Amino acid sequence: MNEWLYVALFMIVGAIIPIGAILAGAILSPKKPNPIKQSTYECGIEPVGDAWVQFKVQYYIFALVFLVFDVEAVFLFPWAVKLGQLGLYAVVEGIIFISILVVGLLYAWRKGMLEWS
Amino acid sequence: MTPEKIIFLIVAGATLVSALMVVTTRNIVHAAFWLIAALFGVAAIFAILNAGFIAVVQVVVYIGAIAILFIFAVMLTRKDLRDTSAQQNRNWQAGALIAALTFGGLAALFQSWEKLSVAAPAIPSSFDAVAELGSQLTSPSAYVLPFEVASVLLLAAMIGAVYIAFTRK
Amino acid sequence: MEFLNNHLLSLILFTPTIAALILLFLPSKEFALLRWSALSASLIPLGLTIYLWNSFVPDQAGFQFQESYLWYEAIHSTFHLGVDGISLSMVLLTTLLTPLALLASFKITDKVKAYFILFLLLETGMLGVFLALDLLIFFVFWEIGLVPMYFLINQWGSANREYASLKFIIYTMGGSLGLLLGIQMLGVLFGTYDLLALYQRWNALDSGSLLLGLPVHTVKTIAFWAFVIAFAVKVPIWPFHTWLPDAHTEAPTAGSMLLAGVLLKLGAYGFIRLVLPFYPLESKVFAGALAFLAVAAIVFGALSSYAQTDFKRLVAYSSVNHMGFVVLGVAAAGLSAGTTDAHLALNGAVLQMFNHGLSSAGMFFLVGVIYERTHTRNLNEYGGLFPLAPIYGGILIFTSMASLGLPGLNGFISEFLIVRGSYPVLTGYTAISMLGLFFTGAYILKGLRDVLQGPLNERWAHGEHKFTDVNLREILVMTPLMILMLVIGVAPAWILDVINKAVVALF
Amino acid sequence: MIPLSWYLFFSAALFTIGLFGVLTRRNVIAILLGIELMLNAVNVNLVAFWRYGDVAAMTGQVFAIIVFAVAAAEVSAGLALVISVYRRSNTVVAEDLDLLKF
Amino acid sequence: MDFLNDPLKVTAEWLEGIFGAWGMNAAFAHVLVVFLGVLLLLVLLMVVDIFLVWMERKVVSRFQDRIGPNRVGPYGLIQPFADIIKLVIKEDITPNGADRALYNLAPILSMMAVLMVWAVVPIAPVILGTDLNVGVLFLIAAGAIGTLSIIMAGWGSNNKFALIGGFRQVAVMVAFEVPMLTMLLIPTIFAGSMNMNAMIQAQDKIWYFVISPLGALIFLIAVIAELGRAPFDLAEGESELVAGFNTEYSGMKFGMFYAGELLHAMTFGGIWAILFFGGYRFFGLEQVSPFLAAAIFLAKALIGYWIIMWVKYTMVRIRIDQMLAFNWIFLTPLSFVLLMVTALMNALLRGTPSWVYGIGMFFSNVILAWLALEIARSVSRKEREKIEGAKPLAEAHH
Amino acid sequence: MTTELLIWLIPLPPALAFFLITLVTNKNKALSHSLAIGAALLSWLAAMIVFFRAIRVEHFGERPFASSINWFPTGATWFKIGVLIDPLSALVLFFVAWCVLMIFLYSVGYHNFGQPQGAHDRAGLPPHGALQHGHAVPSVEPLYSRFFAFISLFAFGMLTLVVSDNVLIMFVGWEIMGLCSYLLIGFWYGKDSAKNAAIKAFLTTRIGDVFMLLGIAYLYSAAQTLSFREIFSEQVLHTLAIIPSGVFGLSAAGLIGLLLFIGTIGKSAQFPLHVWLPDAMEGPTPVSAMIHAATMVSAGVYAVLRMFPLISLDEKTMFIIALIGGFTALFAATIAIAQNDIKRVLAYSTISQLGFMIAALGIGAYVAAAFHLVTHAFFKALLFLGSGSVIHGMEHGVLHTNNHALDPQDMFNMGGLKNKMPITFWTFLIGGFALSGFPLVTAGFWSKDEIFAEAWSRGHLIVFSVLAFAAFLTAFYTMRQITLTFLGEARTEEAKHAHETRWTMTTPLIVLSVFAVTFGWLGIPEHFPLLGGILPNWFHEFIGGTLAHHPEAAEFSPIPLIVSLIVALGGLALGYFAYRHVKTPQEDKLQLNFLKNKYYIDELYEAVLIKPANWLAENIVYKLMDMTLINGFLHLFGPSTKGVGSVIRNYFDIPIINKFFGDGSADLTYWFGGKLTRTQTGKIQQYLLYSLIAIFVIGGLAYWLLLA
Repeated sequence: MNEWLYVALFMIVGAIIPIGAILAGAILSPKKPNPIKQSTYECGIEPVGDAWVQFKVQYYIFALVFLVFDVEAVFLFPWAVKLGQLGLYAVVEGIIFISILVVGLLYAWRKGMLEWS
Repeated sequence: MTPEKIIFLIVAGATLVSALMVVTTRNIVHAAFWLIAALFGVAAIFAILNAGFIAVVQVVVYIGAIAILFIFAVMLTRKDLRDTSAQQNRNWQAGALIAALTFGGLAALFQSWEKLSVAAPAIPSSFDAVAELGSQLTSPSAYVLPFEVASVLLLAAMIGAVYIAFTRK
Repeated sequence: MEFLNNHLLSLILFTPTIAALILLFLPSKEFALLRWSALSASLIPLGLTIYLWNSFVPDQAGFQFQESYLWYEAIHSTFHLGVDGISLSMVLLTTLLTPLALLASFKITDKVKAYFILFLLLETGMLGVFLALDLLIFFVFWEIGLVPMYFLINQWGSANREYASLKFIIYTMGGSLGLLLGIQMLGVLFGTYDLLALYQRWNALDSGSLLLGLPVHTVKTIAFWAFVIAFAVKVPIWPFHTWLPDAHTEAPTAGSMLLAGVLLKLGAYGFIRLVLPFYPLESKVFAGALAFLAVAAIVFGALSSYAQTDFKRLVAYSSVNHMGFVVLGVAAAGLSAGTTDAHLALNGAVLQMFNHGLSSAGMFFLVGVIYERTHTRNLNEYGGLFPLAPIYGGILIFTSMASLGLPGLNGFISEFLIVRGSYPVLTGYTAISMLGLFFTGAYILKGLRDVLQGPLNERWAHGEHKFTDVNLREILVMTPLMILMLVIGVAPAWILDVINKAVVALF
Repeated sequence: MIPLSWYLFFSAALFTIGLFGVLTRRNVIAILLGIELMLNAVNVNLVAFWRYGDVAAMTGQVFAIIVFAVAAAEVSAGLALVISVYRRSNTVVAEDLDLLKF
Repeated sequence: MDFLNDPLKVTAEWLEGIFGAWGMNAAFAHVLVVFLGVLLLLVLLMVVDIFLVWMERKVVSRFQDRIGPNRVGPYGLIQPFADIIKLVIKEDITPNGADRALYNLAPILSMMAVLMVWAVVPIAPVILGTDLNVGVLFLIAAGAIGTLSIIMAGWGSNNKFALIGGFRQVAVMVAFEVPMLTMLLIPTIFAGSMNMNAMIQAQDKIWYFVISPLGALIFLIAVIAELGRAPFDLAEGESELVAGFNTEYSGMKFGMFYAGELLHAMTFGGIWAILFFGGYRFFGLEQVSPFLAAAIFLAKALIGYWIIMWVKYTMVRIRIDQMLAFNWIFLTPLSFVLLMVTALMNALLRGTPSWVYGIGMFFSNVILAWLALEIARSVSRKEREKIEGAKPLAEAHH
Repeated sequence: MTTELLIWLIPLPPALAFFLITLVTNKNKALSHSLAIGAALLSWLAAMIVFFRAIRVEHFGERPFASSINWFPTGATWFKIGVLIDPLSALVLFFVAWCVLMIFLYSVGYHNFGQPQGAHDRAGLPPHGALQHGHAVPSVEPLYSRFFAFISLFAFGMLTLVVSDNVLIMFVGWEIMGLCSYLLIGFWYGKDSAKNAAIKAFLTTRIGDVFMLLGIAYLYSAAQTLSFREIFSEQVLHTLAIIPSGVFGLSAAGLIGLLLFIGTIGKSAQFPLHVWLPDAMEGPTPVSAMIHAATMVSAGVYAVLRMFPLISLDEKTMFIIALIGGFTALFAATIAIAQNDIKRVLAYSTISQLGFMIAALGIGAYVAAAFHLVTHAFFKALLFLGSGSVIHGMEHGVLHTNNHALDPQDMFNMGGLKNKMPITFWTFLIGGFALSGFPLVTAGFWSKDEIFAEAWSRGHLIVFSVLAFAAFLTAFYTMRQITLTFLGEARTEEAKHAHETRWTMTTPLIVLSVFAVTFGWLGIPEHFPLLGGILPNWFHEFIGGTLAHHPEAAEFSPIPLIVSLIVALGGLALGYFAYRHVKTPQEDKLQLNFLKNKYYIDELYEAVLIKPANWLAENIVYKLMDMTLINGFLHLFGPSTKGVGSVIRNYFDIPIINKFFGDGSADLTYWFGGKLTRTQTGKIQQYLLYSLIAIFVIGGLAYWLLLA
């Protein structure tokens, strides 16, 4: 039996519970929509402009840096698991691996790209 | 038809449908979310293939990071995100033809290959794929070079992308 | 511990490199951070060396803590490291002087990061030469040491630095061309670069046979001179010495400290590690010539030093003078190999290398201290500074006396051993070298006289040029040096025993 | 037991869909989405062959991971280019971006 | 083998026997039993979640020197149930122009992301969902789904405050996920496995907190940021962004976000305990009974949760630029350095007696922490000087 | 405590005092001098214990106190160092300990301890005095602590030299004293004269030292040991005596002895290396006493005494020694009679007296030389300290009149000090008489007499007569000095206002004057008329025991006694009568230019040695050889390489490589590329489509043609 089936069950049940709760709410709660109620909430004033505002490029950069380190971690997890049985060379390889990426982080930092401004 | 096959077919079907939605839906944001669904399906395929690590990594990397990157990029490049004008270019028929040809060609190739129906070998009970991966990735006689090169690749991508995307006023 | 013991030498060798790499990533404006990081990083090899010294077993013949790694398999070169008593003392000298030189460089404000990185790389280069047991590795590190020093002189030197740095690098590289050829010849002939193997096989060659179409004897003579010239340039011995005053004078203070303190020892070390064991016969035949050059270095070095009006140049020439004694010891050892005379002469030579490392580094530092305050090196412009800087004066006198070879301080022991070792075999040369010893006193006293004594030059007494005494940092630089000078002068057994056993085992 | 061919056909289909997307979508980001699909198809193949071949030889999985890294690099650099292009020329339509023509 | 020693298995076999007697396919019966078990576990968790609402309110009021809910039921214990009833019968409003599919999917995914984590959490040696050998990474995967739900909510609401709030939240989450990931590697190195149960088993001699205090600390900080709780709760900074990504939600959908957040915090309290405090271990007590072990685990999780609350109600909110700067230029580099140091020390100290190993590790951590603080302090002093040095100029303009 | 351990400890207190003063107590004057004097006292105590233990041992010469330890390895063996107290070193230890202690005590007063700081005093210059309550009073030396540090180190060097059991450590002490003499002579380094004198002293003695080092090296390699006891074994001495050295026909022992003796020439200021000593009077007076009377110059003689068994092996060496000693004795005495500076007179007299000892050694009069060494140390220290006291008294006068132009050391500025400074006068008188060899009561008489007796009985008549003449001159210039200084009327206002110095200065004078008288009584010859035999000739017994072959005392002969009486009394009388009424230097008939200018030897050295050496170093070695020849040769490389390079560039690189290959291929590519630009539409999807179509076409063809 594939162990992932359990995981799938957890996910299914994990989805069923909120769905059930929301459905319960949908059944039990009143429904009296009107345009004012359904307008978007903007601190109580009239909605101004479009909801889609232009975003800072920093969002992209953070996500990008995160992506890179995420992939890095993917490589490092097998390394870490096996580290106890491997020699020093493996540690050094890992350190080189990390250091190379830290260079990227430093680059981004030194270029001021990690600042929120 | 074993339960396994049924599950596979369901997952594969859902994945392919999601994939089709990715390439056909007009709303680019929806396309991104459909992509997530498709990638999740692929993760499930990996799980069915007993490649648990790859499956989790698929979720972590694709859904946790790449998809978010896509969504951010979409947000950054649209003035109106509900833009639902035609998303296909003029050559789409030619593209479809080529795609169909590709699939046909591949299918034809599969047909002529006799090992297609081999059974998957049993996985030894003591086999730990992650640990094995760890030792292979660091062993000088195996894949240490790809391992290190991957970090250089990521470094290059990061520096390049950061440099390109970021222009100070 | 296991790991530490097995890789001690590599750790000592590469810690500075790693530190240099780490330094690369530190912010270049954070001067204090850079300085302290570099200093503390350089203390690690020192600590390891002290540990190495304690773990070293002098009574055990041969090289200890050997490490051998696959390196350049195609040409059978291995990354082979090891120490014996001779190299051990040199390693100690290097790892001791580097932190002091770094501490001495705290006043540097120009391109600080690059400066400290170069220094740490320089340390690896120097240590590599002393630790290498493979000719190719030896040569690689030999050349590696040049590059940081070139930049140190070229970037942080004083007025005439372009000329000095160019002269330095071209001269030493030119000198080592022959060495490279010689090493290649050995490597090609024997299919290995390993020193231990070569010691045996090179000397076991039948002298009657032909080699490369020439009699073995001829080949060996040519190779001998190729080696000798490379090392002679580095030591330097007369007449290959003129790069030295220029380089030393133009280098930044800490650069001169290491240049005189360690880099010169590379040449002398080459003589002891390579020339004597590889060419016992030639060393005997040409001992006279070598001794002549050595004595020329001693006498002319002392005279030239005496002729200087530039304080730093005076100290620089003193290196020629002092290192001449090392070569004299080597020549005597070559001539009398196997006898007590040879052992004494070599003991003296190695100890003299160590001592000169201490005293010349100290002298250069002190010159640097005075230069930093007065911005002149001209002896005639000083005068009577003693009352303004009594501590500085005391330290200067102490260090000068160590350099002069005052009994009770370190230099005397080594000079005495060399004189004693060479007297029976090279009587005439030794007697002439006494002339140099006399002029050593003359130029040292000249320096002291012009700096400290006489009526006070009022220019330094007031105002913006006011000469201030040494500060705590500068005292800290000198303290280990002075303690070692005194300790070796009073109780030299701890270091001489280590050297002696290696020397006896080797020669 | 699921035969190997199922996976191959699945992956071929996924690849083809991705290829179609790449060839026909106007939006550059959508093209990149197609490329992701293609890369995933490749990964499915790699892992399937690992599972159906010698399990102890991790080549398939190793290269699947490398593909992840490549995908990450591709996406980050690609999207950065898209953003940069968008900032300059205010469009993300692939056909409009023909500055490199003769 | 009886119920008290292995309750899950005994119950499962009993139920499977019953279903089999009904003529059900054995495999299907197993799945059904598991399904029921999972359902039971998760429902219990929801109950705990309700209790957490009460606890949160009680604790926060104590921090703020008030009593908190005390009218409905003893100590106000029934209060959360009243809240739930309120939420359930509240009108569910979908704003104009919302992307309905995503808008509705978001709260479900948010809850699911939390609940699915429990698939790999060992509550007691034998009470656990599944023994995944990639357990630790699974946490991150679940977190990815949580992140996704926030984007969906922010985008689906068609509200710029929700969108900005969601994006900021995501930016913070992905930023702090880097040190978190890195710190997950440290127990992995120690235990040699990503399996959570194996990690707990490996902490038989010493808790990982002792040999990697810095790691535990960084992990905690990252978790707090990941949860979006104070001091990292700017995404829902009421004053500037209304309520963040869930501005437009109401009724039970909002309830899902709210409950999800609390349960998430408790879950991560538990995971912190597993990774660094021996999970259900407590000086051999866990061997007495699985129920006792579960109780120990729950207690540790609640203590972890309490610490998170403590931080939340003690610290002031940090601006987003400060927060991200803190992460990218301090926490992330530090975590990488710590990882390298830990890996290196682990290799160097391997084979030494465990007390040497422990002391070596501990001190390497402490020294590193000290160095990091010193560097940070000197850098910030420079920054401050730069700012203060510029001040007189600004004053001159007055 | 065992005696051996005690001996090891003798030199240590002053060394410790040196380090403590320099490193710790430098700022505190009282603490510094207490440390120094305390250390000297400790050493003195230890020395006395050792000395009195030594004299109680029967046949001490055969069973000396000795102990040694390993010092450093020399190949397979170890070089040992150790201590050795035999009769000779015990005796030297005795007087060194006494003199050192007295001089230390004296220094406290000499440097005006307890007086205020002078307002215009500068470190490195003698103090000028201070104003206190409106009166000019002497001011304390600015570098007071430093002085005590230096003399402590000096004492350490001397004591080390004395207790050492081998040549090398003796040399160590020797050189440390050299350094200290450099530092102390240059103590007032702010004065150019002091600075130059210091360097002159160091370098002149260093000439001797390098020869000595060579001698040590030779000795070590020839005897394989440097330990005195091993060298003086029959076997080693025999070997050394028969090996030829190959130089001047000397045996190894002879050459070694000669080389070592050159060291002595430097240290004991014998001709021709005597020039440094008179100049060394630039140092403070306690220094003069210490260096130039009691200890350092004695070290030279001590070294010859020490190495006597070795040196005496070769006749030629002995001849040279006797020659130099005798010549120096006379030569220096002649200069002394023309000097006006009170200390310079004493300096030349020191040189002369040392010449006496060296000459005595040269003729083999071992015991006599040792005897004179001890007595001379006492009375010459006394005289120097006394002269210091006089100068100090004169400085009082100078402060009173405020006439700083006046030289307080010039004897013609003095006169009549007898009444002003009675203690100084009487002690000086005792010292002066001892120096002159005033019969019977003074120690100087007995020691000098013994030298005459030995010279006479060994038949060295030339030496005898030279020394006798020198002794006559000695008595003459001594009385001249006493007369000019103390007797008669005060010649200047300052002399009138001079007054006696403080107890710290006078006490040492008294103590030393006691020794200057009584010490001679220990060595009265057995057969001396009347007095012989009252006291046993203990000295001869004791010191003679040092040598393996106990030397016989010279037979008594009246001739040397009579000569001795005549020269001493005659010289004294002549001196008194000739200078009784002299008022100004012009009246002094003996102020001959060549005597006053010391036979122009300094000028000769300057012209013959120093100037050429400077010229050689600067112009030949540095400028011509290094800068012009060697560097010039090196500088040739640059232009020549550049020339070759430019030829290659102009005739090969540019026309062939660049023009033909480089530019040609570029042109070709350019033309071809231009034709292909049309295919670039800039649309990536088109590219992809085309390339896929191409793949299908090519793949289909390949499949069709190759596989099917």
